[in-house]
Formats: sequence, structure tokens, C-alpha cells
Amino acid sequence: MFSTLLQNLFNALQWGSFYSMIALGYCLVYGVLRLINFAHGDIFMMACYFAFFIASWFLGNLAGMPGPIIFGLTMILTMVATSGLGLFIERVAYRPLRKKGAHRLYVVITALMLGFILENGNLAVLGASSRRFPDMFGKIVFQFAGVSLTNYKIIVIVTAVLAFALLNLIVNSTKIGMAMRAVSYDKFAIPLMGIPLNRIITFTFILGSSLAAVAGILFGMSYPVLDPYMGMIIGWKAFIAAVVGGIGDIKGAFLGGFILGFIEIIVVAFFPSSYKDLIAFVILLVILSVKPTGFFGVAKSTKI
Amino acid sequence: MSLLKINDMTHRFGGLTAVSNLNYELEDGKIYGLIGPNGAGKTTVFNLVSGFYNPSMGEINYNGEVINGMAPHDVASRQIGRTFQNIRLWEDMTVLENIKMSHHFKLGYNLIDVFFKTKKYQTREKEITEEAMELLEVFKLTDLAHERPSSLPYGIQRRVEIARALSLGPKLLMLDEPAAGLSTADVVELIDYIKWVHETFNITIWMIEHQMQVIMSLCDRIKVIDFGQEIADGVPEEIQNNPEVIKAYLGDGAI
Amino acid sequence: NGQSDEKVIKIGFNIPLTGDSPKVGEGTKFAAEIIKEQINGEGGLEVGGEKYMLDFIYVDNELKAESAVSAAYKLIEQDQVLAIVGPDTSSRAIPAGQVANDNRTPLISPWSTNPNTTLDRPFVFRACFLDPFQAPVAVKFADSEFGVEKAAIMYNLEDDYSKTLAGLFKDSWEAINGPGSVVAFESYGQKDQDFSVQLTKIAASDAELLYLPSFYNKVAMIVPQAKDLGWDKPVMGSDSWGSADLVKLSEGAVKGYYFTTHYAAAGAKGATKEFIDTYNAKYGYVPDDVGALSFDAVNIVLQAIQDAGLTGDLKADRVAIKDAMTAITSYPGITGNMTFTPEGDPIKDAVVVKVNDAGEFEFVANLQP
Amino acid sequence: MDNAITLVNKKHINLWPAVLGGGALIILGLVLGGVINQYIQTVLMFIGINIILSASLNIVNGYMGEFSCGHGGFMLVGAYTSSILSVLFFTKSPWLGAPLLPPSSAVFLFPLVIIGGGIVAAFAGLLVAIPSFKTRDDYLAIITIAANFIFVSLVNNLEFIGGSRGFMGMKTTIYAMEDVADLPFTLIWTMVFSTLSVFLIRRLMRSTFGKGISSIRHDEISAEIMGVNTNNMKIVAFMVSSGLAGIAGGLFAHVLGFINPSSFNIMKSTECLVMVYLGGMGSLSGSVLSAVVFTFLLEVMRPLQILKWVIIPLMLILLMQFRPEGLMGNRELTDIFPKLKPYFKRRDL
Amino acid sequence: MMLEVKDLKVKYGNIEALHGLSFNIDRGEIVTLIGSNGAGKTSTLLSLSRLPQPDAPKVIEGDILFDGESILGTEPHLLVQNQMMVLVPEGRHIFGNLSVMENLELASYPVRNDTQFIGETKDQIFSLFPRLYERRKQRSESLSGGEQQMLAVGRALMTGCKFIMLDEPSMGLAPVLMYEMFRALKELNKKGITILVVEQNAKVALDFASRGYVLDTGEIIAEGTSEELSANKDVQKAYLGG
Ligand SMILES: Nc1ncnc2c1ncn2[C@@H]1O[C@H](COP(=O)(O)OP(=O)(O)OP(=O)(O)O)[C@@H](O)[C@H]1O
Ligand SMILES: Nc1ncnc2c1ncn2[C@@H]1O[C@H](COP(=O)(O)OP(=O)(O)OP(=O)(O)O)[C@@H](O)[C@H]1O
Ligand SMILES: [Mg+2]
Ligand SMILES: [Mg+2]
Repeated sequence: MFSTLLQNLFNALQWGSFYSMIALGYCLVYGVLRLINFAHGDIFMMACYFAFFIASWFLGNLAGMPGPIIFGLTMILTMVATSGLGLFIERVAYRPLRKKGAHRLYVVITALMLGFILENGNLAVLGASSRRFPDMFGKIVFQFAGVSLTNYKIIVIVTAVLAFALLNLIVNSTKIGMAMRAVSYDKFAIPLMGIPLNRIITFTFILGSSLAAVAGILFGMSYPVLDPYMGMIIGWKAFIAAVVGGIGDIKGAFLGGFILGFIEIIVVAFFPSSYKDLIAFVILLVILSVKPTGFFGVAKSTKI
Repeated sequence: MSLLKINDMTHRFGGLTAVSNLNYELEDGKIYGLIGPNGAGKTTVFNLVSGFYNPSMGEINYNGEVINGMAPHDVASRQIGRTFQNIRLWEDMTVLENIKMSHHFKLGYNLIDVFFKTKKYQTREKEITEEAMELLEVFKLTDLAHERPSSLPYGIQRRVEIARALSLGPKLLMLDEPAAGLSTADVVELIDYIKWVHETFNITIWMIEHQMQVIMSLCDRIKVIDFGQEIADGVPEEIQNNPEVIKAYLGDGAI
Repeated sequence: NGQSDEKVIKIGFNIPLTGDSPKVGEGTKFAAEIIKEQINGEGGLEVGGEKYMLDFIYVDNELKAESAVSAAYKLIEQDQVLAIVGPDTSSRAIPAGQVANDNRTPLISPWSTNPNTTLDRPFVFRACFLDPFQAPVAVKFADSEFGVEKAAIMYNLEDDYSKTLAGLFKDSWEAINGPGSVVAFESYGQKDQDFSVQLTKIAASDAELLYLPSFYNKVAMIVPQAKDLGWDKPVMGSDSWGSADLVKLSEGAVKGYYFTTHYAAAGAKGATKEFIDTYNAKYGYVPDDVGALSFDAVNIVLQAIQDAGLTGDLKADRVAIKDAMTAITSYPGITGNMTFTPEGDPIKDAVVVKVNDAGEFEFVANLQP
Repeated sequence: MDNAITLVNKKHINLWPAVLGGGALIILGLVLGGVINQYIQTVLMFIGINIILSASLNIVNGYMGEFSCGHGGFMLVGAYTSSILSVLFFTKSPWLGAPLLPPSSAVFLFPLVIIGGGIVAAFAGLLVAIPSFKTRDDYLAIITIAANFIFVSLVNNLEFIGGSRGFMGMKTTIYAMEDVADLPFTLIWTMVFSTLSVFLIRRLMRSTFGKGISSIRHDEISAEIMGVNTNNMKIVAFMVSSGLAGIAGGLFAHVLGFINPSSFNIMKSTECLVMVYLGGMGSLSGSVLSAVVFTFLLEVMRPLQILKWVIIPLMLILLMQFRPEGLMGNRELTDIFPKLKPYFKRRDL
Repeated sequence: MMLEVKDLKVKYGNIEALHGLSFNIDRGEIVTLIGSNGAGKTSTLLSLSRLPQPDAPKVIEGDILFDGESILGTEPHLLVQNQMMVLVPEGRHIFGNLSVMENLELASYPVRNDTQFIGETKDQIFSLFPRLYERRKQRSESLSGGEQQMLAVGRALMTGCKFIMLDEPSMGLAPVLMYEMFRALKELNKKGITILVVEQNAKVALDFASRGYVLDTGEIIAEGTSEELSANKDVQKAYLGG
């Protein structure tokens, strides 16, 4: 019993880490632009594919290199590629709308459409076969006290925590982070402070996409079957997690991811697994009813 | 008889006491002024009375009824009208529609009537429109009935907002900085306008304002608060010469 | 070449090319293309002494019920097809089958295993066996092969196919091993990617066998995760395992496991081997069982057309084709010999296949429940 | 000045009923004359259903300015309720066996079955409406998504109505109706209900009562201070919106003859969202137009297979770039073609 | 000549709001623009600060020269970053989710390396507006209207710009504060900061400024020193309330 609990604790930590990392990406873009970037789940999916191709290329052409080096190289290149994608999307789809002063929900719908394009474009280009993510440095299974742990699990959890710490530092303790928060409140006044608005937004998208890239690689390693629709539901759920944490707040997204991960896993552990969504979402509903702005969210109080 | 009576009201935001032990009594038919430095808690007092906040302590008695704890729309339906420091008209509705909304709590028909366009619904809608048009006529706003507020000059928007508050048929009208953002010439007009409203509708007016010209020429009685506490209360001359008020609020007028 | 008087036979395909399992639609489409190329290459299909060119119209049903319905109407009314192949999966095949039956157009689903698809619908057929058939076969095989008593089942809650099989397996298993012999009955969602808790539960139970009636791409995720969590006992699967991608995606984690299916690719002979080789040469992978079943389905339709003959009156031809299909007493398909029940369901053997060490699907047994 | 006066006094001919009724009659004539085949009828039915969906979602997302992304869930509730009623009353049901009523009575009672689904869905809307008192914006969006997931998951777990295997038997009701009179009943009722929905929403949103809903979008505080009970209005908005979605669901179920929970998942909800914003927030004609355009596009692009789902989103993105407020913005048809105004204005006012 | 506006024509969509405006400001001056509601004062300032908002006014004719060079093609943030000019906008536009202190720090972006300047300016602001110091850790959206106004002015000072434009800075301020603020601005002016202030309250504005322009429906109808304008009968009648 105890070992099952412990096992599930690790399961939840790993699963929650992915929700957290993706939720952080949502949260960053949301925190700055108040844009629910529904394409984020699919950017994450694309990151998996980028990593797949990059890692496969390295493994094919740099055979014999130590795994961690290949991993590092893949990580860097994937982050570059994914950031490029994120920036491209921002440039061609979001920025023009922003310039025209479109209602924010139109930008949200554009994001949704972009998600469709990424999913189905991928399907059209790469075909219907799922891909197997290559193994970069051998999975090791540790067994102790009836608990099975893999080295991947540990890497995932540690990375999620590090990513959060880094982001938290950037957003809350640097000037650019301060600027990011300021943009979210009032884009109008940003240039008045001599701050280039577009540069802040660009930076945000780079950060968010890089995070998706990190999550993408680790996800590929942990759940190595890639398909074009893999980012959809995890994306939606990560968004939910971000909101439950209090959208726009880094701590909230991080925590929200783990909360959702834990809820899902605990529900399955103690109830018939078919009730997973039912119970998990009822719990979320209750949380939001009690805390209408999530755990860390502050309601944008309107001055009367 | 007092129309509004506030007993020992205190309100805190977290650790900050915005209003503390305030007592207030408004009598029927007069014009009252509430002034004080920025952040003194004036708007908070208005918000407490109109039901947006529930006072941490104390009691608000309006027309013989305790109204603290009521939702704002319930307060409004007891005929308290107000305007806001920043204009809050519905910019996507016409002036007429803005005015008509005051009937919402006393429509007398329901969803089913709307769906089936019953006689009741039709007559009520007609009455509401007519009443609103009448009111607009009294305010000489008939020409603008079908304009959207955002296309109107600022001064006019202020007037529309006051007209909207009056369309509730209030006994008490609360004005939060009605002269803010108005040019000097418009301020002069506003003073006349408020006088006219007061006489025509025979109501109690309670206003917050930083332009002394407005306060001093309109108010029968003025209360000054600072840090949520009363520092003076009296007729305009007393207030104008009260050294404490001069120090905390009025200043010496020199630039 | 611009000859407008060329005679054609139009057959419609109502298949998922987008949505969660585009690979299924692709299998049907590719198999059909092979037939079309071959027959059209020979100058067309001979019906009543005349050659007809085949015109296959592929319509994407997006794996949505409503889309499958309008696709069916489109094929029947707009494209005026003689017969429809597909939808592949039951949630689409049931409503689309209704449309075909109402409009008196023969429809054959290659892969829909739910009884309701053909029930009370004379115009609707299928090329595969039914769920109530497959599950007992699996139980029977497991019982004789492993001789274990406690089983765990894990299925996809949102997939009627998976859920039905899981239920039927449970019933059959408990009929043999007594109530309570299914010690874990776990589910997951269509889009789930992490199965660790369910698997933790299963690993912690005293199950000696895991039955996994899941899509091959889920299997490829579930099995390695199960192994990571310490599951080292056998796993059995259903026909949805039958994809060439299974071994690749799971990196061989499924080697040594068994599943019930329609045909075995490894060691196939004759027409079956010919089909597999052609398919593999053309598309670069061994066809999945959907491909093979679609191949049979299309050929049954063509056979029926040849049997019935064509008058040029679409409505009459459709009815004639349906009658001819009903009349087929024995059809030697590449997935085995089949005859049709009056319901339109084939009677055929299930095949038990083992994923051998080379990663091939090796024939183990032909079984009837 | 003159503007106001004319509105009050001059009587206009209201062309709406004529246009819609005439259109419906023409369609019916074409159907019976065999000009419109069943495929086009099906497309018309889906257009009708989508009109109800987008127009009803517009109440919440457009007029009230919230962001509800769980419309599919309410559609599910309506679809299952009316399907169960339909099977229970008019066909051999798995629970009670014999039909409760003679099947031929479906001709008269069918609309009640659909409305029954709508009513239950309206009450399901409370699940979202009540949290909306305190919760707003994206937090409320999550509640609506959660509601969608909950409904889908609930039905997946309800074995007696088939769970994920789906539920069927509704076609039998339609056949029973067609036995009485050989008419395209599903098409007729879809047209009737979609027209009615648009009418009702139009009435609601033009009444002072319904304007209370719009007042929340722009300024909830103003609304309160003018005596609008915003909580009540939220309940009304959500219940009407989800009720109509339920009606759309009931029709959907009877058009298909088979439903399963995954037809109403979050993807369905996103389709509804796309239609609302494509049409323009708070524009009823926009919702109708976009439902027509969207459904039509989906059908026309079918031959493109996979590329369909690349090209349609691309077109919509481009459209947003040129019309960043949807096809109609928040205007109505009569604002774009002012000459039409006299013919489509309400007579009262 | 520090700022020279030549024949400025500005449109919102199709509506022309300014019909050929010309005025200039010398280094070290305090100049005011007065006029009734809707005269185009805010439009003028927005045109000068070149904000890229969707509903910002578009300059269709004329030129704006800063130190003799046209700034029409300059990106708005560069105007501030190069410490040319900064606007305290109508409606304050403070960053409500940041604390008072963070608002000020963020505004020091153009001078981010000059810690001495930042420190001194902060002290200056806090001694000017002690209330801000009390509230320095508070989320600024919960400040009262007047407090927000102080913050907006403080923020402009933090940018280190030598030319400050203020759009109705006295709006919503208590009288004592208004006087104090104008006195403080005068102090700043003595330290070399040029000021262009838009005011509704013409009397106060003319007391404060050395020179002024009177704007009416997008055109300048009078200009002169404060004394001249205050003495002008028409101006008195239309803008000084008698
Ligand atoms: N929602 C809130 N949360 C926290 N503090 C608040 C809130 N609303 C107001 N305050 C604080 O309460 C005090 C009183 O604010 P209030 O708006 O009542 O001032 P005021 O007298 O109207 O000032 P002004 O004349 O500048 O409008 C201020 O210090 C303000 O910062
Ligand atoms: N975003 C906008 N779109 C269209 N017209 C506008 C816009 N902003 C201002 N206007 C119009 O431009 C003219 C000048 O407005 P502006 O705001 O510059 O006046 P102002 O002198 O600052 O007035 P106030 O004293 O009320 O602030 C007005 O007629 C106004 O209606
Ligand atoms: Mg105030
Ligand atoms: Mg202005």
C-alpha cells in the first residue's frame, strides 16, 4: 500500500511536471498579452517533432557521441527552432491583429485556427504514421521499496522545478520581467516609458516557446509515441491548470500544473479510472467556485 | 426627517482603514458636499452606500431601512442614483437605451412575455420608451437619443450620466466628481445644471468634488474627511475658513 | 484520355483521413488504390462482358459521426456511387450505415465490429468478425496458452470498440475462472498519454495477464510504461494491435505478446502474400489489418457487382448488388474464407498472432470460440 | 430629432416573417419536387443546427461578453434527453419495452421531445450560470470547459444509455412520423427551430429586459447601479443559451439517429466558438451568416481531404486579418444595408 | 527652438480632428494649451508622442520637429529612450498590477544605468508626493484617483526626459495637491525641464505657464504670454468662466 502511494506520488510529480511546463508557457504569453494562446499545445507538439528530427539526425550522423551531449545539442537546436516557430506565429498572425486593435478573443480564435493548421499541416506533410521518439541516453529503471523510477522521471521533475525557478526569477526580479507584467496591464503606456513594446513581446514568445521546447523533448523521451494531435488535450488541460493556479501568475501556473496532475492521478488511484475526468473536473469546478480567481490570481479589480 | 443616516461606519481593505467611524446624516432636499484629500475615502463612502462594499462595521439607514449588505441593484431599486468618478455609460448602447435601463428592475414582464411578444410586454416597452423620451426632453437631450455616448463631447456625457441616474427616479442623487475633466466654461454650466436638477426634481444631492467653485456655490453643508475620518463639518463659509481644512485640503492657492 | 463514353463503376469510401486515427483511413485508401490500379491497368473490371473503369471516391469523415453521415449522403446522392466502403469504426459506421440502408445503397464496413452496425439493416455488411466473437477467442486462447486465473483489463473508455471488447473479455473470463477473477478493470481516455496510475494499480494487483484491447499507438505507449512500472507478465491484445507500426513505436516492447486478429502477415501465402508485398513495395510498410480487410471489402463489392451485372439504373443496380452480396456463400478473402449471415456479418476464423522476436506477426492458431 | 420621431410613429412593414417563411416554403417545395436531394437536405439541416448553436452561443459570448467554451456539453445534454424521450415514447425502448405512446403520435409530439431536451439543457446551464456570479473571464471559461468535460465523462459512465458505445433508436421515431405523412420531418423541424431560435434571440436582445444582458458586457458596475440584477441576467443568458444548444442537440440526434458522447466534446465547442467570432460578437445576422458559411465551407472543401483542415483555418485567419471583428462586427445586416432597415425594423418602439 | 509643430493636420479615421496646427516651444519654457472639451488638446499630445495605438490619431499633413529634426518617422519608444520627450497621458495609464515602486523603477528604463539619477529622482518624487511613499508597496490599481495621478507624473520624471507633456495633470486632484504639484513642476522647470501642459482649468494653467495657446475645434485661435491671454476679453469669456 505504502509503496503504491509512493509510486503514485512519483507518477503525479512527473505528470504534473508536464502540465506545469506547458502551463507556464501559456501563462507567460497570457501574462503579457492577455492572449490565451491556444496554439501553445500545438507548438509543444511541433517541438516534439523538431526534437525528433534533430535527435534522429544527430544519432544518425554523430553516432558514438555521448548521449548527454546529443541531448544538450538537441535541446538547444529545438529551442531555437521552436522559438522561431513561436515568433513566426506572433509576427504573421497575432501582431497584425494587435495593430488593428482587434478584440482579444479574435486573437484567441486565430490561435485556435493556428493550432488546427499545425496539427493537420503536420498530418498532411508527414503522413498518418506516428513517430517513435529516439532514445538519446538509455532509460534506466531504478527499483527500491517496491517503487519503480526511471532516470527520465527524475530529469523531468528536476527540469520542471528549475524552469519554474528561472522563470520566476526573470519575471519577478528583472526589469524585463517587470516590463512583461506591465505590458499585460496597459500596453498603451509601455512606449511612454521608453520601452520597445514589440521587443518585450518577442522576448515573451521566445521564452514561452523555449519552454514548450524543453517540455517537448522531455515529453518525447517519456512518452515516445508522437502524433500530430498529441498537443491538443494536454494543451487544453495545461491551460486549465494555469487558470486554476491563477492565470497570469507564474507561481499559479506551476502550482496549477501539479494540482491538476495530482488530482488526476489521485482520482484514478482511488476511484474507478473511468471517473477520472468526471471527478477531476468537478474538483476543479469546486476550487474555482471557492477561489474565483484561482490560487494566486488577483482579480483585475475595477476602480469604481 | 433624515433621508440617509450613517452610523459609525468603518471600512477596511485588508490592513488599510479607508473609512473609520464615520457618522453622516442627510436631510431631505438639500445639497451636501463631501470633500477631502485624495485617497481620503470619499469614493469608498459612496461605494459603501451604493452597495458595492459591505461596511466592516456600522450601519447605513436609508429612508427608514437598513441598506448595508444589500446588492447594488437592490440599493438602486430603492431609488438611489449615482454617477462615477470616471464616466461609466454603456458605450455600445444609445443614449435612449442607457436611460431605459433604469426600468429594468420594474419591468413587470418576464422572459416568456418577451418571447411571445405579449400585450403586456408591448405596452410596457412603449411606456418605458415614452417615459425615457420624456426625461430626455426635460434634459434637452432628445436630439441625442440615438447617438452613442462615445461620440458625444465629454461635458455632454457627464450630463447624460446624470440624466441616467435621475431616470431611476431617485430621492438621493450621489455625484462623484461631476466636474472632473470639464473646462472652466463647462464647469460654470454644470453648476447651473445641478441647481436646475435640484430644483426641478426636488431631490437630495450629495456630491464629491475637488473644484471648490462647484462645492462652495452649490452645497448647503459640507463634510471634510481625511484618512477616512471626519475633520470638519459645516456650511461653506465655515469650511473655507477652517485652518485645518486649509492645511489638509484647500491649500493656499499659490503656484 | 478524354473519352467521355468510357464506362465507370463508382465506389465511395467514407473513411477517416483526419482526426485521431488517420492511419486507419489511410490503410483503407491504400488497399483500395492497389485494387484500382491493378484492375484499371488491365483495362477495367469486366461486368457482363463489358469493361468498366473503377472510380473510387474517398471522402474524409474526420472521425466524426455527423461528418460520416453527410459523407454518406454525399456519396449516395451527389456522387451517385454504386456502393460504399467504410466507415471503418463503429461510431461512424452505425449512423452512416443507417443512411445507406435508408437509401438502399449497399455499404460494407471493413472494420466495424459492433453488432449494431448491421443489425436490421439488409444493405449493410462488414468484412470482419464481431466483438462478441473476438473476446471469447482471446479468453479461450489465454486459458490454454498461459493457464492463469487472474487477469487485468485496461481499455479506452471513450472508444466503443475498446470498451465493448473489455466488457466481453471480462464476462468470458469470469465465466471460466469464476467471479472476481478479473482483478483490475481500468480505463483511460482517448487522448491520454500517461497511464502510470492505472498501471501501478494493475502491477500491484495479483493479475497474471493483462488484456489490452487498445489501438496499436496506445499499446505502444502503455506497454513500455507498464514495463517501467515493473509489469513482467504476459499481455494480450485485440485486432487493433495489428499495425506494422506497433513494433516500431513500442521499440519491441511488445515482442512475445499475443493478439487476436484477422490475418497474420508473417508467413502469409498466396494472395495474402501478394497483397502484402504489393502494399509494402508501394507504401513502404506492411499493411495493417484494416488494409487487408478493406482489400477484402472492396473485392467483395466488386465480386457482387460482377455477379449482379449492371443495368445502368442506379437504384436497381444497388439493390442487385446488395442481393448479390447477400448471396455470396463463400468468399476466399485474404483474411480468410468468409460467408455472410443474413445480417450481413461474415463467418470466419479469428487468428491468434504472436509478435515474434523479429518483430513480425507470426501465425499461432486459427480459432472459433 | 426626426430620427426619433419616425421611429415612434411611422409604421413599417416587417419583412422578416415573409422572408423566412417564404424561404422555408421554397426549400420545402424544392425538396418535395425532388430538386434538392437528401445530401443537400442534410447539409441544410446541419446549417440549421449550426445556426442555433452559433446564435445561442452569441448570447453569452457576444452579447454578454463572457467566453464560454463548453457549448458542446449543453448540446450533449439536449441530445441525450430528447433521444431518450423519443425512444421511450415512440419506440421499443431497452428499459420499458413497448413505446409509451402510439408511435404515430410523434407527428404531433416530436417538437415537445426536442423542447424537452432544451429545457433539461437549460437547467444544465445553471452549472455554469451560478459560478458566473463570482467568476469571470477566463476563469469562467474554464468552468465552461470543465462542464463540457463533466457532461461527456458522465455519459461515458452511464451504461444504461450506452456509455461510449452511443445511443440509437431515434430514427424509428422519424420513420413513424414519415409513415403518417411522407414529409421530410427532420428538415422541417430543423428549419422551424432554427428560425424560431433566431427570432426569439432577436426579440430577447431587443427588449429592455434582454438589454440587461448586453449591459453586463460593457459595464457590469453600471448595470448594478441602474438596478439591473446582473445575477438574474446571467442566469437568463446562460439558460437561454444552453437551452437552445440543447434544442440543437436534440435535432442533431434525430438527424443522425445515433449519438455518442465524443460527438459533443471540446472540438464541437470550439466549432461553435469559431462560428460566433467568425460572424462577429453580438451580431445575430453575423452568427447566422457564419453558420451558413462555415457549414458550407466544411462541405465544399471535403474533396480536399486532409488539406481541408489546413485551408479552412488559413482562410479564417486571413479573414480575421482583413476583418478583425468578424464578418459583421457587431453590426446587423440592416446596418450594412441601411435601405433594408424599414423592412426589418420592429414595428413597436 | 526645441519643438516646432508645423501645420499639423490629424485624422481619426475619416474625421479630421486638427486642421493645421502650428506652434513652438523653446527650451526651458512652460507652455500651456487650453481649450474647451473636444478642442483637440489630447489629440495634439498624442500626435506628438506618436503612440502606435490602433485608435491613435494619424498625422496626415505637416511636420513635427524636435531640435530641428522631424520625428514623424521615429518610433514612439525611442522618443523616450533618447530622453527627448515624454507624455503623462490623459487617464493616467499606470501599471495597476505593479506596485508604486515598480512603476517608478520600470519608468527608469531609459536611464537604467544611471543609479545616481534614479536614486535622486526617486527621493525627489517622494518628497514631492509623500503619499506615494506611504503607498510604495501597494498594487497601484488600488490607489485613489489622485494618488494615481501623482504616480503618473512621478513616472514621467523617472524617464529623465528633459521635455514633459502633461495631459490634464490636475484632473481629480485635491486643491492643495494641485497647487503643490504645479509648484513642483515649476521647480523642475527651473532645473531645466521644458513643460507643455494641457489644462481644462484655464485659470490655473495660465497662472502656471509663461506662454499659452488657445485651441478651439482643432485650430489655434489665440496665443500669447499668460498675461496677454488672461487679459484677452474673448478668452476670459470663453475659458475663464466670466
Ligand atoms: N479596492 C481597494 N482595495 C484596496 N485599497 C483600496 C481599494 N479602494 C480604495 N482603496 C484605498 O482606500 C483609500 C480611499 O480610496 P478612495 O477611492 O475612497 O479615495 P477618494 O477619497 O475617493 O480619493 P480621490 O479624491 O483621489 O478619488 C485609498 O488610499 C485607496 O488606495
Ligand atoms: N479615438 C477617437 N476616434 C474618433 N474621434 C476621436 C477620437 N478621440 C478623439 N476624437 C475626436 O477628436 C476631437 C478632439 O478630441 P480630443 O480628445 O483631442 O479633445 P480634448 O481637447 O483633449 O478634449 P477633452 O478636454 O475632453 O480631453 C473630438 O471631436 C473627439 O470627438
Ligand atoms: Mg474618489
Ligand atoms: Mg483631452
